[in-house]
Amino acid sequence: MREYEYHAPESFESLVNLASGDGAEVRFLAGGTDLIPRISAEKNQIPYEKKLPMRIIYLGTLGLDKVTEEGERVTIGACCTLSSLLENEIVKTKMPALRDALSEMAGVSIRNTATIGGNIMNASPAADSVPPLLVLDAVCALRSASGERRVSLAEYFTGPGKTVAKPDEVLVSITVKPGPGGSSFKKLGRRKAETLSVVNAAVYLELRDGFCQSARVAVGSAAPTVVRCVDVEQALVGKKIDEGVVREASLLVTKAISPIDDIRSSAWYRARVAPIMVARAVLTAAGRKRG
Amino acid sequence: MDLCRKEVSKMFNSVGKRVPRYDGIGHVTGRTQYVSDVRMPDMLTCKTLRCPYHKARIKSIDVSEARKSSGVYAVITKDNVPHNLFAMVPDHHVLAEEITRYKGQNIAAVAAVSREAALDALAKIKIEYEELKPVIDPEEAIADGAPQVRPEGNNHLFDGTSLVRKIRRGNVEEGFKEADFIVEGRYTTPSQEHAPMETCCSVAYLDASGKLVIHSKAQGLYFAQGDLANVFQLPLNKLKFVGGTIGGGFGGMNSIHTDHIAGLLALATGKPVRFALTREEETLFSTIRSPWIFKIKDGIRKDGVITARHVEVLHDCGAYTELGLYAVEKNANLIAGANLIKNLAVDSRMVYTNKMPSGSMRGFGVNVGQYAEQVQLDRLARAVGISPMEIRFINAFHVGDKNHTGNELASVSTIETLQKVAAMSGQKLPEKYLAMSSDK
Amino acid sequence: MSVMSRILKFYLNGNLVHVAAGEADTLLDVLRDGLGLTSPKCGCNHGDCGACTVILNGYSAKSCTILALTAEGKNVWTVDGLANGDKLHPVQRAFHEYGAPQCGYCTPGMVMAAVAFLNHYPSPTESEVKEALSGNLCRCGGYKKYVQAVMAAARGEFGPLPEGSVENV
Amino acid sequence: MIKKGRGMATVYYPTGFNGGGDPDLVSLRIKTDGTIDMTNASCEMGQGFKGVAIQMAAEALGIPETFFTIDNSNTDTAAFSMDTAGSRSTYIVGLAAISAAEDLIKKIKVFAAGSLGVDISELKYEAGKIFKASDPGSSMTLAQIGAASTYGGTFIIGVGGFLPPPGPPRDPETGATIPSRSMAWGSTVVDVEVDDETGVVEVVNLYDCYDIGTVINPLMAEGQVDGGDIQGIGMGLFENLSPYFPQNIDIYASNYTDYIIPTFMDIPKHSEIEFIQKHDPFGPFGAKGCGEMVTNTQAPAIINAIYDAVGVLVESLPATPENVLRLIDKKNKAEKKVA
Repeated sequence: MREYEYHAPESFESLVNLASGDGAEVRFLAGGTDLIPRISAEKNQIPYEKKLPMRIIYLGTLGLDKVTEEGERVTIGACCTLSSLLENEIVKTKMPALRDALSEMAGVSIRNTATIGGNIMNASPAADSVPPLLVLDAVCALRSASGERRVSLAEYFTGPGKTVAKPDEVLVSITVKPGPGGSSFKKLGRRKAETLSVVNAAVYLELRDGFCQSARVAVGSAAPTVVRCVDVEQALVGKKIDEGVVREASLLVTKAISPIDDIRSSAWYRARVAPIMVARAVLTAAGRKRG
Repeated sequence: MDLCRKEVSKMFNSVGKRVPRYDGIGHVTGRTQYVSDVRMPDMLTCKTLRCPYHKARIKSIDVSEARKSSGVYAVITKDNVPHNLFAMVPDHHVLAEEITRYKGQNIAAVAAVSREAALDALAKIKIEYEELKPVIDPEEAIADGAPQVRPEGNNHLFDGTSLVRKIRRGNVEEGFKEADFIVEGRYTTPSQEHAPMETCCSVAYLDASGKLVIHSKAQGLYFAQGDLANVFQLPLNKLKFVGGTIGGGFGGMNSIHTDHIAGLLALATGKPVRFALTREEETLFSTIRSPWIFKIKDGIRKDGVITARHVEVLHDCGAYTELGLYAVEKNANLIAGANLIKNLAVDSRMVYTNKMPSGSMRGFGVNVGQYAEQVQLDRLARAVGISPMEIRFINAFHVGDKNHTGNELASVSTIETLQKVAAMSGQKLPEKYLAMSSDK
Repeated sequence: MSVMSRILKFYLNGNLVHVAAGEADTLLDVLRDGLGLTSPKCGCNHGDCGACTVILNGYSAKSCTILALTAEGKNVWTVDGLANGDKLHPVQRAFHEYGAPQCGYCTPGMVMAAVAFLNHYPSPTESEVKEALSGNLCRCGGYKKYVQAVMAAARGEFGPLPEGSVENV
Repeated sequence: MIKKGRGMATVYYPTGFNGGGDPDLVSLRIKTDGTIDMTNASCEMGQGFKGVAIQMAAEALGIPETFFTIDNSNTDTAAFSMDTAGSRSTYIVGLAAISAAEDLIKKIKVFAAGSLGVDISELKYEAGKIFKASDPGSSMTLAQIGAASTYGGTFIIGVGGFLPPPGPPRDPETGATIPSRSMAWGSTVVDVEVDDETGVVEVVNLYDCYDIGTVINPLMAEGQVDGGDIQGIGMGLFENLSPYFPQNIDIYASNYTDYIIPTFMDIPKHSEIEFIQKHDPFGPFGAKGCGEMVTNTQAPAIINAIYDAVGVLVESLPATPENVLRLIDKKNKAEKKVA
């Protein structure tokens, strides 16, 4: 049976030493709503292979749970719980796409525990917080012994469960630029609550006199990572936004996605409904005025 | 029995009262004790080795290292089971014999001081499999040359001789001739899990008198006791089942999932043994509502009267009979629905495939058929151009009618429930239907 | 094989407890196996069903998703701490009188989710109740009566809801 | 676009084991204070068996339910029960309880006749009291009976059983048999909303009318129907362990994340339940079985409602968004061809 060790460092200095690994698999623990059930499942499996000890490093004692606003930018601490963000005035008023996504994630008790950083670091293609952050041009701050580096969320994911973060790098915050436009999030799950996305979509749109000035579109659960849909964006920019234009542009989402069959849906269905979720998200965003 | 003849509900004192749940205070205070809450001093934990293939031959199995593993009190295989067959139709192996027939079938079980020790021991069992070609699709399984699930063949023989369970009433061919429309449909239902909130769990121990006591999630304590007395080869006065309060059953706990193995390990070790399924085991390996395929061919007259019905049923029973046969029998009786059909033929088949066995699940054998039948009924209504309400009134049973197996119906109320549900949902019924009654 | 464990200290239903906890134990493991409580139930051990719901520092949490050692110094309430002797919490009374629990296995978790919710939102709408409890599964299907019961408790049909945070219940 | 549709289903369901022959026993032991221990080993799994069994015994003895405790906890002390399945418990345990109550009254009469020095034929039992018909002052309460009998060395235990008459062996040619003497009946109407772009189906209204004979406890019966509705919706819309069966059996749900059952949010916005209490001539106080039938109408009613909404027939359960959308696409394609 595998060994586990737990640490709750109270400063980054002590965290950095622990994170170096030395013969252990390092896992950072934020809310734990994904990691802990995974560990529990592992503890019920027959240990045919010998695994390295798991070093669990708790991030909850580092004060990473603040939301701060600086000029046009909002920085969200990686350990903010989904519930705290849902209640946050800045999120509520300036990031409707993120607010909508948070409100449809899991259920209240999980949202009380789960963190935004955890949702990102899981790197699930179905992570609901990612498409809204992606269209809000989020930048992730990673910290390690060698200091802090910033990586655009657009370049953050390398595959299902995989990110550019090195094993000893901690995601400490996410910075977004809410911008003057409207944003929205649409989710298609398998039931109306407590469901993982079959397909989701987030949109950020700037309009002037009904004409699209700028558009950012992201789709989740339809490719190995959440993807930006550049073709859809280009087809929207410069156009007067009406239902026909949106529907037509949304069909281009298929150029960006590469869905698979799994227990939650078939590739066919994901490809079939992705344009619809995009179109709905665009139309909702177009109807939203920031403020 | 005069007491049950009271006709007017007003005469009742207790009957008809909204009495809150007898055990409700226990539920809301968390004091109700379920089997999964039972803990005994010095209790061992059981974990089992399950077959990773849909079908395989166990070429060799060596548990000697596992027995020596730290914290282990017992490791058992088929050789340690006094009588290795159980279930309502006792054809299911407690621990697999040479051939395993479904993924997740139990092969060996360990009782150890902790979950970790039990799992470590399971990892030390040396087992050599020869993977065999399984058959998963029931329609493939009934075809000639299909891989054999069981030595006696894939088809269940009813009354020992017949491939089909037949229901016959009137003359179907004549009935089809009488019809203005012939309507056919094919319907399928999937595997469903009972998904009770409490997973299956047993705690077994020997009491001071040497009696084997099993805390069980069984829906029928005596039923399980009788079944397992045979497995353990114990007289009933040496075997006690404790339970009666469970976290959901829905039919799933009519099959034994943990009691047998926990009991065997308690006998082997003399210590209390707890065997609880994880949610994953419960979902993947316990009995299920197994798949069904229905083909219905109906004849209907312009006036909406169903003149003939022919139903072909195929039940995918999984690898062992468990409660599949019972489901087929019950399904056959009721597949023609709550309609008086004078000319009827039902041909039901049951086939074995390499999947987990068919258990009972709420609506057992019947609601799958009623889905097919009720959807077909609307199809008939559309063919004739009458409403879904009308077709149900026109073909309804009345008091004194015999149903499709010749069962005389004493208390009937299709018509009354239709009238009421129409009123509830704001549908106005024509006068002639409002005037109808189940009492002819 | 060495399973490390430490002494975890936290407040359980208002009382400070010391208990040995494995480095990878969940709060549910510690409540049930370490402290012998049986009211938090294990339905899935996967964060899906809510049978293990407790109130952690004032908010509902699924104890199977909480690493036990992270609860150091925190306040944990289970249904055991809710009733005052024979005097049930209004939510408990409402559940009982409205016939909401059936097999009862989801009930302790449901009670805690509902109590935490009403502490934060004492006058909810029906749809808010449904949303708040949607992470708690009930296979017997008592959802409708659970909603009715929470609404009744919120209306004060079973007496006023205790004032203040859960810590003062 | 959201399309609305309405569908219905009508079913009937037998009470008890298929073909009968499934006995149960009940024992009623009178204690020294007149309260009564009832035993029967049926399982309480949320259906409300314990309280309902007590209500029927209380009715049969004419005393309040608060007089009773019930033990169903083990095979050493609780009277025999065949199983808790087949919608049988209310019906068969109820009939056994009535029979046990009659036995108890008979034994109370024998004891009271001796105690009161009255001929047994002159005694009447009513509502927890035994008395001389011509002289009601000459009487004993259950408490007096319990104390006097126990301390006098006589134990009064009423025992009764019920065996649903076994049906004749099935005729192999016609299949004729008697599955059950008592049948319950029901109809359901549902209103759905179908999103014809995604195939998502929502059950909006649900109206159930069931005849389960005399309703012994409406609170418990409603609970059964509520649960039946939810499980029926699950069966109709969500539940499938292996969505790619039989082509691929290895993509398989293994937990509640992937095996989707309805949540609070999936219950109908509006639902109503009505019971028609048609007296069953064989059942206890006219009751029939309830537990299983109430989950049989919803799935077909939903499928029929989907047809009404968007004109497609779901021939393979469940009606997942994907299944519904595939059918809508197929229909649109066929219609385009025709046009």
